Amino acid sequence: GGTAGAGSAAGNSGDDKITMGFAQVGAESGWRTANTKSVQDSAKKAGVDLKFSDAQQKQENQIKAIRSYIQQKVDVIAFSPVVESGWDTVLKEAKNAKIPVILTDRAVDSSDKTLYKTFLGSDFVEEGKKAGEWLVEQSKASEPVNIVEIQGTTGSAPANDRKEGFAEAIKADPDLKIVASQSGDFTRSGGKQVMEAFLKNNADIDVVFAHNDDEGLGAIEAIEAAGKVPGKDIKIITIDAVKDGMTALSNGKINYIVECSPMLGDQLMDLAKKVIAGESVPERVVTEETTFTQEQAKQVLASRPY
Amino acid sequence: MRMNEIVPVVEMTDIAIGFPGVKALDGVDFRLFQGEVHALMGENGAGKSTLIKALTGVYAIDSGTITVLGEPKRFSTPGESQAAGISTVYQEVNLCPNLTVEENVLLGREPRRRGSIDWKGVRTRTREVLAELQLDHIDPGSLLSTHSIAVQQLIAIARSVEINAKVLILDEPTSSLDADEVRQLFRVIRDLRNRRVAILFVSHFLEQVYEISDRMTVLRNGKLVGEYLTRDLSRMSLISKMIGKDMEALAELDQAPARTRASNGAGVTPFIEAKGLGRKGSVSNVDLSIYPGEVVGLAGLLGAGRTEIARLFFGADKADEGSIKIKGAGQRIRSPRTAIDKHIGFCSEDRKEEGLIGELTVRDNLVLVMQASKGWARRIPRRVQDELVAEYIEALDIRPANPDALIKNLSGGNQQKVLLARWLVTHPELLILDEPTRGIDIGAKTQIQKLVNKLAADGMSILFISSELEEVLRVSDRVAVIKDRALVAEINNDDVSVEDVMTVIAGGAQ
Amino acid sequence: MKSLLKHRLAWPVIALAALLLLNQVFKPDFMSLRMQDGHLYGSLIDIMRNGAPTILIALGMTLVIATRGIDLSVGAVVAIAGAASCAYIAASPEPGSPVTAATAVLIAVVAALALGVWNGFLVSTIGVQPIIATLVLMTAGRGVAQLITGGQIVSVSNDSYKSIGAGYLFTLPVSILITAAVFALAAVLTRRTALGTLIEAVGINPVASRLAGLRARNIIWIVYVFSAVCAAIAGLMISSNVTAADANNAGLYIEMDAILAVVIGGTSLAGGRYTLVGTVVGAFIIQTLTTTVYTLGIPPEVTLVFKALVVITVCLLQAPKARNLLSRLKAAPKPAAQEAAKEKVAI
Amino acid sequence: MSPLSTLTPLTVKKSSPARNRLRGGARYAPTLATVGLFIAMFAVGAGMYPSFLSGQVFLNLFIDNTFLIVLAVGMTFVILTGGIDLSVGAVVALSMMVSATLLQQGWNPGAVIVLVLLIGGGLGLLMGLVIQYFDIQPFIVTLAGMFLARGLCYVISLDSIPVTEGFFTGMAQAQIPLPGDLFVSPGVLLALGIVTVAFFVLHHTRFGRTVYAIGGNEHSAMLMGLPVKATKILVYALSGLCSAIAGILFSFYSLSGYSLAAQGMELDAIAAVVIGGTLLTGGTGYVLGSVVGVLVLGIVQTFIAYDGTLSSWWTKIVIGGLLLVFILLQRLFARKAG
Ligand SMILES: Nc1ncnc2c1ncn2[C@@H]1O[C@H](COP(=O)(O)OP(=O)(O)OP(=O)(O)O)[C@@H](O)[C@H]1O
Ligand SMILES: Nc1ncnc2c1ncn2[C@@H]1O[C@H](COP(=O)(O)OP(=O)(O)OP(=O)(O)O)[C@@H](O)[C@H]1O
Ligand SMILES: [Mg+2]
Ligand SMILES: [Mg+2]
Repeated sequence: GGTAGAGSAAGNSGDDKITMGFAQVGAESGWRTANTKSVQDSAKKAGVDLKFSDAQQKQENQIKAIRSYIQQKVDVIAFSPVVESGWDTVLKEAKNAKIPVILTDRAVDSSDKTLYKTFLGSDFVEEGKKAGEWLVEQSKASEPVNIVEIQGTTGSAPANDRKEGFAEAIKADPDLKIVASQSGDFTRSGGKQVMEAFLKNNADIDVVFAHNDDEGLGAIEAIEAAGKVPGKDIKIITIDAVKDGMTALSNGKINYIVECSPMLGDQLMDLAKKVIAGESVPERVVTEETTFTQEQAKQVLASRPY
Repeated sequence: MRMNEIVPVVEMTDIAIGFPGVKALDGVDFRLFQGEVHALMGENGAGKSTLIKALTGVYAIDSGTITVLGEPKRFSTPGESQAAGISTVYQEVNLCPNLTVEENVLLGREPRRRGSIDWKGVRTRTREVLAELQLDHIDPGSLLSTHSIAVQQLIAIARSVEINAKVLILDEPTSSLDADEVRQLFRVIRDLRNRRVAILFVSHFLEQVYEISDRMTVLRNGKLVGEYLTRDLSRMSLISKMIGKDMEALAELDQAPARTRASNGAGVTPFIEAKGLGRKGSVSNVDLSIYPGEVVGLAGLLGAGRTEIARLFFGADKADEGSIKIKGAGQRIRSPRTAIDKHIGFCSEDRKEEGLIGELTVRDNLVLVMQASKGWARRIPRRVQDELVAEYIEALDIRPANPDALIKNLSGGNQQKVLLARWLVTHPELLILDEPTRGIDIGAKTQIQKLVNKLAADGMSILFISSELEEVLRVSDRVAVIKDRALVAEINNDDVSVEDVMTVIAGGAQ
Repeated sequence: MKSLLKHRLAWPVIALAALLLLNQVFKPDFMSLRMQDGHLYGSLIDIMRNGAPTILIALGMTLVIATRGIDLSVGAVVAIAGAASCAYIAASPEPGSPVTAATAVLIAVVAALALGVWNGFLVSTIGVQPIIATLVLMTAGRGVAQLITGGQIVSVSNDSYKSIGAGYLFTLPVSILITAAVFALAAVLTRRTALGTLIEAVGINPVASRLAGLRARNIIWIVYVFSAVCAAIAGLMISSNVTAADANNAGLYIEMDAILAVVIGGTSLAGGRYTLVGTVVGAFIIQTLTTTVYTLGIPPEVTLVFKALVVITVCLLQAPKARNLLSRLKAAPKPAAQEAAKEKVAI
Repeated sequence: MSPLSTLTPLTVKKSSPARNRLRGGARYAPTLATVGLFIAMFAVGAGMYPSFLSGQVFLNLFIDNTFLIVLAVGMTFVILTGGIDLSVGAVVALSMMVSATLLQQGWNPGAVIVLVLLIGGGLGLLMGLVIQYFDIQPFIVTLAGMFLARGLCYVISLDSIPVTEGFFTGMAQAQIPLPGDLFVSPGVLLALGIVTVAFFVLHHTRFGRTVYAIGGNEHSAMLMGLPVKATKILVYALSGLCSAIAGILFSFYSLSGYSLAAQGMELDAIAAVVIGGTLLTGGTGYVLGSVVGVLVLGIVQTFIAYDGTLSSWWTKIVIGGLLLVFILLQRLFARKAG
């Protein structure tokens, strides 16, 4: 609290406290909330005055928020675009107002790269690829592997990209075949329902690839209800590495998780300070992310922050 | 067949329409000529409204032919029939409550200038039409919903005569009008007749029919009884043709039920006693007592405020001045619910908006008030419902005698009977009847008057409102005269004549 | 047969049967049921179990709609119920005990009672249009749910709690039994008492109902409370089915499904006459539709188009006018000729 | 009966008209209350955040909501007849998708716009026909329309497609200067133009009055010989057309096509209309009220953006709370006036 007055006082005045406007997508998942929390905590730690707004998954709300940041003359604007395209107009307004912009989590596809200083975030295609590559590596024997895919929300960027990356990676092995693919909306109940149907429609399923941990966790419930053993009878690969997912991984119910870290806060604050100080920053900063097998999960589980 | 050489404007032959379970029309022939007023007669549910709706394209006919101006026609919407020169006032007021009077009068025919509605023109034209019916006191810019049902009926009539029609159809236009309005309407009708408009007229008031019509067609149970010249047909034989009974049975019908006066001597407390009752912007300063077993009539002209007084008594509108005592004890009537708990019943004049629960059955409608009093948790047992419904269907001769028919599918008069029965089953101590005989055929009307008589004799207090002054005088012990939203006189009804009451209304003093 | 077809539920039932048949054609063992670990297992059971929350909410929605109202807040209530109960279980010292689960359920139901009373208050006492009145809770309520969970998914492990949505009793899923019980309760409550008729009366003609002495306020209150409680039970099922409360997504858009179920079942949004059985059939149609998408393996990107087509077909089947048109097309030559002949005579 | 003739005109004449006028004024009460409350909210915002009180903040309410204004206009027509159109958000998305794809393939922007309008209007017309001729509830038909339009978006592309075409980007970045260092976008003028036309149509044409009549009592309107069928069909076509225009405005605004865009926008449009004083049961309401309804929703968003301390859930709670305060005050004022 108490930022209202400070916000306007900050701006371009001599005050050395940085004001950052952060336009978040929304609170559609636990991952996103962890992301928000990370940004808020880091801002406090770094002494940055954060103006936060939640767009509730609407691009127009994000644009409105950015406009209001321009109006309020913040020092730097950061945001996670709801969608990749359509930001040129408002970013130009920011540029004209000489406010630097940092993208987080998702890129924008503007051809004019001067509209933002840098993009900090994961590479969704890469995540899909990592998942696929692990699978290719695991299934050496030349017998057919039936994969079912539980996609994220239809049309959303992570779903599109993870699907693409995964498909690309498993092309390497002709034995790997996606036999069914449905959207589970990134939720546990979605994952469970889809998996229930898959189990009834497909006699043998060897692998589940879920676009996030929650869908995977839902699938586990469905598999158990069908009397099979998740992680053994059916292998499960997911993306995200949230705590529940990691727990399941260390319990052997999931086989492999590709990390997609929401903890961008510290990196974001560093970048913001550099940008404002006029230092040069790389155009693309990929978040430090890794992958986890069951053994690795057991080791790090206790220290997972989210 | 003296008019044989002239082609009828409208000719319907062998018309049949069936609804699930009812044959509403069965082989009916009907002719309407230029320059005549043709009365369509029949009991409640005989099929009059259905015949009209068949003609104007509201209902599709199952068989038969319709010819308009010599050409075979089948209208599929009322719009088409209107375009062909048939202007209709349907039985229930069918206007839009959310629009103003002038809009309702001219909707769909507004004068335009360069594509845009000429609102000034609308106002002028409405004023003209209203003036023609001597309705100058109605503000064309007021919302329709602020007017009483009677005024709305007049506005509907104004709308229909505004059209330069060849055929004018009026389905019970006079059911809630008082004598003066009826006179104005008849003046206009005669005028139109002289201009060779063909007019179809439906009414249950025989005097009116005899006053205005040239010919009549009588229907009974959806079948044609015959077509007659008005002057050749005596009232008695008309009635017998309508109800299909012989003359002797009728003799009794025609007799006005005799009132046995209730005693309200000095020692008796009135059931209800209002002092200075009023409501801002509505009636004011009403002092009125009604004793057990007494029928008090409210007389007054259209818009005098009778309905408003009734609504105050019932708590439908909250009174903001004055007091009410019930059986001598001071009471507040805050809502209809409290009124009903104090054994007051109110049968509204506006049956479509304030009475019917259209999509429910006759049974549900009939026991509604009783059920509401018991609360939702204690359902009236089916057996009791059946008995009650059967009893009142029989007593009021509700047709069709099917408790499971949807009430919206009943004819207007039969709907009215169900609504009346709704209150009778609860045996209230005070029953307020606002135009209870509206749209009811003569047979049933006498029945209802008798019923009122009997209820009062059994000790019920009744507040009786009717536009028909004769009827008020016939049933009441005492007549309260309302004028300009205030009670101006109370007359004990011994040998008062209609003229006497009129004089009081005119003079405003006793 | 003819009169059977005239029944107002005939066509929804036929549509449901057709959908099931479609599945059967594509997957011959679709209808088969087998015993597994002492409970019934099969696609039909899945449809019923997964459809249970929608059915519940649709039941409450039916009564609300019958009074000419609408309840957009059910999704938020689902989220709040799940969040509150899971948060309680997660925070309690004995997260696995049946007593904890029972208390959690109680908390959710009490919360729902309060929320229903709130909606009823806005609609009946203040006189706010139902869609806006419930929009307030729809928006704020999800926020409250997220506030409870801190925006995170709260996982619980409590077997008693899990059994609400995923457990079995007498070989049948508990959620189906609960739904059946609520249905029976609603049916008895509305048809054995006069509540049903009074609800319809208020929905058809509120003015006339008031003049007939109906306490419309109480009735409106009852239906909104009932709707909220149904939503809360659905919320418990949804969260217990995956043993976690997801305040962000639980019950998202479920109000649309519920309204759709009500309407497909044959109840008019304009209020008045309603049919609970129709609603249940409608909800089954919606759930079966989702299952059909999985069975046929329809790719996610065309799922919506497919659903649109099915929904419109179901509605056309139900619309008397469309059926008349069909039968007229079949029997076209006769009446046309007749009419022509008649017209000639008339001239 | 002679006394009568001299008497009747005297009776009610004096009292009735004056009271009726008062009654008539109550019609505007909800809308007027909305306007008043909007002004009050703006004043409160100015008191809380210094930079709030600027003309540009007010104008931004229009700039950021052009599409919603146009949607609300179409929705007002539909709701006035007592219907509802759930498809608008999806049709906006479809329009954006279609224009983005075609522009990417090098179509002429004029042709694209015409085609989009045809698609939107056509879809609306189709829904209107189904609603009218098969007598199916608008809710279902337009919900199916929503599925269909959104589904077609997915079929066209799952990815978002940028718009780089000159005319569209020009429209997106054009600013029409106003005195006092203020500006609006061309879209605002277009939206306000549409509002004006809609106002004219509703209040000065037979079609418009028929819309009100249908909402007042459809059966009566039919018996009065009004073209009920045609009007109802047209109203949905109009709403579809407005959605298409809104889609183009949204394209100007966001320069992209995205299959998930405008999700839930139908609810925003309905809420704006209802907040603006239109009854969902039809027959009463004003298109200008709907515009104010949009501004109210917009200003709530602005509050959130200005505050900057609300976490995601508090955002929702505050939006709900503001909405609540608003409708309660609106009821209060409307009741007083009525
Ligand atoms: N839509 C309908 N559905 C079913 N039955 C109907 C319908 N409309 C009318 N009926 C039935 O048709 C018969 C004729 O009704 P109609 O309204 O024509 O009578 P009416 O002569 O006008 O009577 P009233 O004097 O009471 O107005 C009645 O038995 C009525 O119940
Ligand atoms: N709220 C109102 N505002 C303005 N005028 C009203 C209002 N309520 C009633 N009126 C008018 O007041 C007059 C009295 O109405 P009321 O219904 O009591 O008359 P009435 O004596 O029953 O006569 P009738 O029913 O024959 O018209 C009518 O002209 C009506 O239009
Ligand atoms: Mg009739
Ligand atoms: Mg009256």
